[in-house]
Amino acid sequence: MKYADEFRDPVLARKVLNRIERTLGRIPMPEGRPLHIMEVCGGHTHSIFRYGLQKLVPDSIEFVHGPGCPVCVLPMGRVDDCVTLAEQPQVIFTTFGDAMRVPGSKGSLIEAKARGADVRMVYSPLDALELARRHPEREVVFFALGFETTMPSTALTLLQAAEEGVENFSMICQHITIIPTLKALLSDPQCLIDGFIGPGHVSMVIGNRGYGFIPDDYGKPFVVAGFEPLDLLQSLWMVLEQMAEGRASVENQYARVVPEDGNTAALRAMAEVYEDRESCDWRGLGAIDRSGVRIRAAYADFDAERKFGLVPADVADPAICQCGEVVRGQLKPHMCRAFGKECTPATPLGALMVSSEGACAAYHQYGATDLVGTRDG
Amino acid sequence: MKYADEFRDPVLARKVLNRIERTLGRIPMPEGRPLHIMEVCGGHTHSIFRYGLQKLVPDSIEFVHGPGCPVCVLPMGRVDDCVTLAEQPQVIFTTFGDAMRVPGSKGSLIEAKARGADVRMVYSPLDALELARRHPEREVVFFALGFETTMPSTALTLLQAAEEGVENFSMICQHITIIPTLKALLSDPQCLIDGFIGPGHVSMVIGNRGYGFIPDDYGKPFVVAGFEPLDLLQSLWMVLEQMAEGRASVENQYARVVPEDGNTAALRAMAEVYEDRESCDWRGLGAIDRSGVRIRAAYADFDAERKFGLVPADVADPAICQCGEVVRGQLKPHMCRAFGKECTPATPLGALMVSSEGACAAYHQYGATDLVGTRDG
Amino acid sequence: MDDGGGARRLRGDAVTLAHGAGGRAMRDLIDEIFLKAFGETRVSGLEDQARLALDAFGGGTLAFTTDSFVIDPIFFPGGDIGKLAVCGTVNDLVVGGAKPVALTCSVIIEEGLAFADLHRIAESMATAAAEAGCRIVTGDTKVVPRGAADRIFVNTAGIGAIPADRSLAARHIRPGDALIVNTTLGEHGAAVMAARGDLGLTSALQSDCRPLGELVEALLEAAPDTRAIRDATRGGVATVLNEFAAASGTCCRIAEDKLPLREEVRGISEILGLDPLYIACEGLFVAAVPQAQTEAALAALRKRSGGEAACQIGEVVATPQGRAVMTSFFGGDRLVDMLEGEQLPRIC
Amino acid sequence: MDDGGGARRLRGDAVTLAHGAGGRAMRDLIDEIFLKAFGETRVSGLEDQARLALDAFGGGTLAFTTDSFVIDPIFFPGGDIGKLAVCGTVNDLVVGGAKPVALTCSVIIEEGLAFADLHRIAESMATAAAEAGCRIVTGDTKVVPRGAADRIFVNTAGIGAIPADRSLAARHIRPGDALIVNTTLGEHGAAVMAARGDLGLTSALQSDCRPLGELVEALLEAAPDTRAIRDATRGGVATVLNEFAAASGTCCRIAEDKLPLREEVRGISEILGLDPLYIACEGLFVAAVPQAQTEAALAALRKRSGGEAACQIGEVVATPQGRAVMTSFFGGDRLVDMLEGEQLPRIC
Amino acid sequence: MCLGIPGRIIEITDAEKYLAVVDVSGVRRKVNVACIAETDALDELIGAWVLLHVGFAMSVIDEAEAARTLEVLDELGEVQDELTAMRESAQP
Amino acid sequence: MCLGIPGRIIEITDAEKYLAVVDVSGVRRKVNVACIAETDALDELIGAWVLLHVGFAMSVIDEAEAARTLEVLDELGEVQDELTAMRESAQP
Ligand code: SF4
Ligand code: SF4
Ligand SMILES: [Mg+2]
Ligand SMILES: [Mg+2]
Ligand SMILES: [Mg+2]
Ligand SMILES: [Mg+2]
Ligand SMILES: [Mg+2]
Ligand SMILES: [Mg+2]
Ligand SMILES: [Mg+2]
Ligand SMILES: [Mg+2]
Ligand SMILES: [Mg+2]
Ligand SMILES: [Mg+2]
Repeated sequence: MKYADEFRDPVLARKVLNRIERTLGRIPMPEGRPLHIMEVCGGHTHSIFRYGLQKLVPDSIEFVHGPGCPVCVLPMGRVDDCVTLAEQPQVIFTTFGDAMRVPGSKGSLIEAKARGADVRMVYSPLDALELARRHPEREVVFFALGFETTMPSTALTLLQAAEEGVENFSMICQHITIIPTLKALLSDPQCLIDGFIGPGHVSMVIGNRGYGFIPDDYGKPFVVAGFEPLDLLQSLWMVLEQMAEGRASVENQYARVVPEDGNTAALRAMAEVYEDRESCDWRGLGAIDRSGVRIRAAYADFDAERKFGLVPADVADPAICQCGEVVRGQLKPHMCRAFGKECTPATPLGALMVSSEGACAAYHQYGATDLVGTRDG
Repeated sequence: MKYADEFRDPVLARKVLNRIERTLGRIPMPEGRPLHIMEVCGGHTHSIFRYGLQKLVPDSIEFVHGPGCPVCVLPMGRVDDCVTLAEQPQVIFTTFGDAMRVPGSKGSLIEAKARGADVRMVYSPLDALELARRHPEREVVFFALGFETTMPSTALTLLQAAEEGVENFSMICQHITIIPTLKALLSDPQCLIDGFIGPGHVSMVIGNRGYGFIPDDYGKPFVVAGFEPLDLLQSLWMVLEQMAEGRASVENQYARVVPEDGNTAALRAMAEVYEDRESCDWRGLGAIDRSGVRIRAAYADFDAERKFGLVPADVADPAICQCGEVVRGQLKPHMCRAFGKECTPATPLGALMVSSEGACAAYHQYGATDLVGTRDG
Repeated sequence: MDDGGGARRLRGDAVTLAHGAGGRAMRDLIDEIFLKAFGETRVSGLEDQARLALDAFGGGTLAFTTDSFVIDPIFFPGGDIGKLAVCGTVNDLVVGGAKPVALTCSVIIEEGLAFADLHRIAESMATAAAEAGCRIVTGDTKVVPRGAADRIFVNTAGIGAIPADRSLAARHIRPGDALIVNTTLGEHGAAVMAARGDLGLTSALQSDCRPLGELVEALLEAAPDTRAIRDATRGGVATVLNEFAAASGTCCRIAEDKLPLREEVRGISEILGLDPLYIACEGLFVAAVPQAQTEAALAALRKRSGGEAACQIGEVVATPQGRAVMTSFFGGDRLVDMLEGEQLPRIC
Repeated sequence: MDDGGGARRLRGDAVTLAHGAGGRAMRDLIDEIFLKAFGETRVSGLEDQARLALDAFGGGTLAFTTDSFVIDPIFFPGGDIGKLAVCGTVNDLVVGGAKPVALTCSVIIEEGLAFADLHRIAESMATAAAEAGCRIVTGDTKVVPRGAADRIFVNTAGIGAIPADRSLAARHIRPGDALIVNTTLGEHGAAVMAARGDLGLTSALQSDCRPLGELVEALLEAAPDTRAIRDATRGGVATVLNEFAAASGTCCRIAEDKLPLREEVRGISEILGLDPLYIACEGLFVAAVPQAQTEAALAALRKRSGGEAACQIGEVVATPQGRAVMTSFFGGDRLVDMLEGEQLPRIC
Repeated sequence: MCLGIPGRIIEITDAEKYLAVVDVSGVRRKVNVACIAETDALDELIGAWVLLHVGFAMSVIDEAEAARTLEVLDELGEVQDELTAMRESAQP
Repeated sequence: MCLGIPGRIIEITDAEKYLAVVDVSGVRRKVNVACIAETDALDELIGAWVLLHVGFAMSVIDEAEAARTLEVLDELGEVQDELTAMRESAQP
């Protein structure tokens, strides 16, 4: 597979790892802890676990898993909204597979489906629109979940529906934006992150200009990265090099995909359809100002919240959950008091235990190195 | 079972049979053929086969199976009408089990159901109305099939629907009346029927007055009969006694159920809802004037033909069929050229091969005495 | 990672597609419901196949049978789909003279089925298997989406051992044999029709669903020359009689006034215009027994539960060959043909 | 009456409820479709149970298994539900070292299924059974109303004979054993996902659905001390590795760069974000073979159809006990846990 | 032509809609009694034997008429018995 | 955060609706190319490698940039090789 296999060369990886070790030698280490490098994006978390990168890098580097997984930060109340709509008899509720297992206070969408709701997984919002065309007698609702990477696809799908006049199609907009969240994270005085591996695919849409405040205001390196293991290792090395050189800037390791200014057509479609929300709820993190978007009034007909008069549910996370601390990088998943006990992939309390990008699920499924060691050794 | 077991006493039957034999001795026999006694009603045909009465009575009496089975005389075009409506996606098509297997030119309702039509068997028109109440989002159509016995139940159901304003309920009216058909039969110069066993349950509704023309104009005895074997034997004896005494009149063997004037409340409901059709098609017999009813214009909303703009199909019977001759009593079922070959219960050409009252089905299933004999002996 | 023993395991109230996906949820479902009900079949349960020593068959012949069960409603007076699935397959073994050795249990579940229902069904299977003296040794679980099945379908396959000296077969039937049944006709089908509710009928009827092994053994002890036994299920007693006649080239002649019939079965038959000869049974067999051993056979059956109403319903005669014929209590004869399809309720 | 031999029999194009009602229509369906396809099983078919002489088992152990098959679509590149149903049960027998002797075939049909489809499925079962060297000896047919099943479900149960000198079992696996597979991973699941059409994917992928008997026999001849074999079906290779590790108290350690994978399977996995280790196979087994016999085993497999891509994917080590672990081609280790439920396509 | 069977009314469930419960050999079903409701006092129907057709009670069975019919049948039989007796005594 | 994979555009199926077919390792899927359609001459996209996300082509992969990244990686490795060589030669 072109543009993938080249970036998975284990021999080259070994060499890059050696370079990382050498660069590390030039960095003044923090007292009593490893360097904390946050991969913002859940896709990176996934790659780190899939390829066992945490085990490969020197012990003095610790990957801190960031909030960049739309499923992991999906609030319970929002899942309840989805279930509420899905349970209306005329509704065909469509969603990416990711959202199916996330628990709400009335259970997950997969449980609603088992109870009789017509919930269908789609690969693309286009497929949801196609379902609406094929079932004019039903109401097709699409759960538009995701960061900026996904927004253009839903915006274009909505515009297509509007152009064709597909009246039985609408979306619940759960699109969120990463930069306000990074700001919130960094403004927390307890934040102990030394550098960032930046989200490759969000940046492909929004470009790299928006990240400037991170080096400028907080002095932290920020390297936008691809998702193959060599991409990640190279990005890590680039972060470390900045630290070794005592500088901080936004760099782009993933230039083959990420243009500096993002994707103009995509941004245009997003701007046409969406506008900022004053505030948006994040599971574990609470409300963050202007961290999400909603559908503009001009497209109210395609906004399921308006169309069905949905009153958004507001549900507190279970008290035992420590998802917020994990998402902020303040706690390793297996140190959550619920991990592996009340909270398992079969009985997830937090979304982090559900998503294949969720750090808790990854710890549970792939087994953090130390866990496999301590449990069995 | 009260009012049934008393009329199934085999010892008494044996005695009545002896009386029949004695009475027969007093009757001048027709040349070269047995006496032809037509049981008008398919229910009687059913009892005759079920209890093997043909074999019990003397050989000089032959039961001729009349047209009094609403299923057997159901024209192919009418089945097609039902299938057409049943195939509309919004329609729940309800029917008595009897009509399910009758072949139309597009197959039977049971085949339409297998192809995906929502066809449901009900025990009572009340159950169809209840389905309509429970499925306000669907159109429930009931196939109102039957002679006068069944008309009050469908009329009262329709009146109930009108009173409640159940707007998604309607009926295809396929109600037919027996007297015009008896007239048509008797006016046929080839008619060789010597006496009639009259329909007990139709008479329970319409009373016995309407049969007067049979003794008066044609000189044939007519005895309204119950459905238990002793009822039939007694009625047969009563017909023979009239013949032996050289008289002809309408008599009522089934007085425990049949009032001379029928059922006033039932007749009132029928008159309220139905009016005569100018002409009605009978399978095998063709069109007979004023031999059926339709729903009055006042209840047009509940008339599925009007509601769905149904254009009644007009389909000729397959050329090979001899159903008409069988229904007229001119041919024994097993003498039809299609019997047991092209036409079997698995591949019925005529409705007579389908209904459990159909003479052809009865010959096929129960085995006419002579058939069992000749085939295997 | 925690394998999840203990309290968790079955999350929620109902089966989801995850429980059929081959992963841990499926294992949990099997462990928590089926293995708990069926007992210690863990060793075989975890291999792909159960293994049985041939000794269990005592040198006789091996009998092998299967049936799938699709009943609506899944719980009905006198039983449920689980009991039915065990009894049905056990009965297909025992009517061949086999002693049931082992059963499989394969379920197809519509997502949304309550665990409680599944549990009840599994328990019911275990109880019926124990009563029948055999074990459920292996199984399979599939879960399909809503609307792709009707709550639950259960398949069972069974193997049994036919002692070397037994050879029950319909082709052994000969004229002169008595035709006997162990119980009244049509109780299962009538009870289920009433339980379904769509015909608006209520009654105190119970399905006759039961394992027939003990009755068959009692019969064979009392009437060792019994020719053939068959359980009447779909198609009722009429279908068995036709099968007997066809396989042996004889005629099965029964007498209407000998047919044992409960009042309520008669009531349902009259209301719907059905013939009880064709109504399904699930705990009734028809046996062809040499006339000389008939009284002993009936006496033995009548002493046992499920055999109290045993009686002779007719006899085997030579002609018409391959046919079943009934003498009505009225003296007339009629053919008892196989039905084309199912009996439909009728108005005329 | 005419029993109806000859041209008529199956009226119309499609199955109706009558074909499941126990009467003549059902007999016709069985005769015209199943018995014609499965050959002369009439004698057993007409009794309630098939009968098999114990000689067929050669004094070994009897293996007994069952599976129900519920696939959508019922026809897919490389097979259909019938072939799958035979191969699935045959494979569950042969991976235990058994030679398949007899199968049952029990179908649940949604009314409206075209006779042509049913015919094709039955033919396909017959062909697969012949290829696997066994017979379909008895069966059952149920028909349910529209919407109560999804076209057709097929259950098969199978019995086989395990020669006395064989004892394949996961608990025999020990550290040092090689873990081998006969073919590439996930072809069945990927082909079916594409064939289903709802994801809009097209590919030239074929299901690997095949009977594995010959390959297993070749393996056992070349590597007589093989510890255990298991076919990977739902849950994929990962599930088998976990079962091996759990049953033997060892660790199954595989290497990512050794996993044989077709390009298209990789393509589908990448597009949908799935892990091929968990994708279903229907013609793949995992075997634990003593290291010394591995080369011989692979050589023997590679000579045979369905074994061309045979290779070692890992080895058994002592710890972590009860776990499956994969060394990524990158050198890092990760646990290969059992999945909770099915893998869902994902966007993140 | 028209399946009709005897059953006994055991309960009036909804007098306004003329609904009652009929028992047929221990099997019960809701039926409409509008055709046999001569007065509004439906309770008088409880215990009555009626002729049932497609969920409607179509006739109250007349016990006296039933008895009369059976009497006639008996007489037919008795006459027969006498004849037989006569015949037998006539034989030498 | 967002699964994106490389695929190659092999066909434009509906230029008006920006629909194309992408091939990923022999697996094909209809995708929307509105985000990468810089001109109306969509045919120019045929053969292009693109980054796919939920049925949309979101970026045309820049071959030169990919090569440059690999070069940097290679250089990182080479430097490493040199260092290793140096170290080895430094050993006695
Ligand atoms: S273990 Fe569960 S509750 Fe704890 S942080 Fe992870 S997802 Fe949240
Ligand atoms: S055998 Fe068939 S075609 Fe002939 S009269 Fe009877 S029903 Fe009609
Ligand atoms: Mg069976
Ligand atoms: Mg059976
Ligand atoms: Mg049986
Ligand atoms: Mg299985
Ligand atoms: Mg259902
Ligand atoms: Mg199995
Ligand atoms: Mg299997
Ligand atoms: Mg297996
Ligand atoms: Mg069966
Ligand atoms: Mg379906």
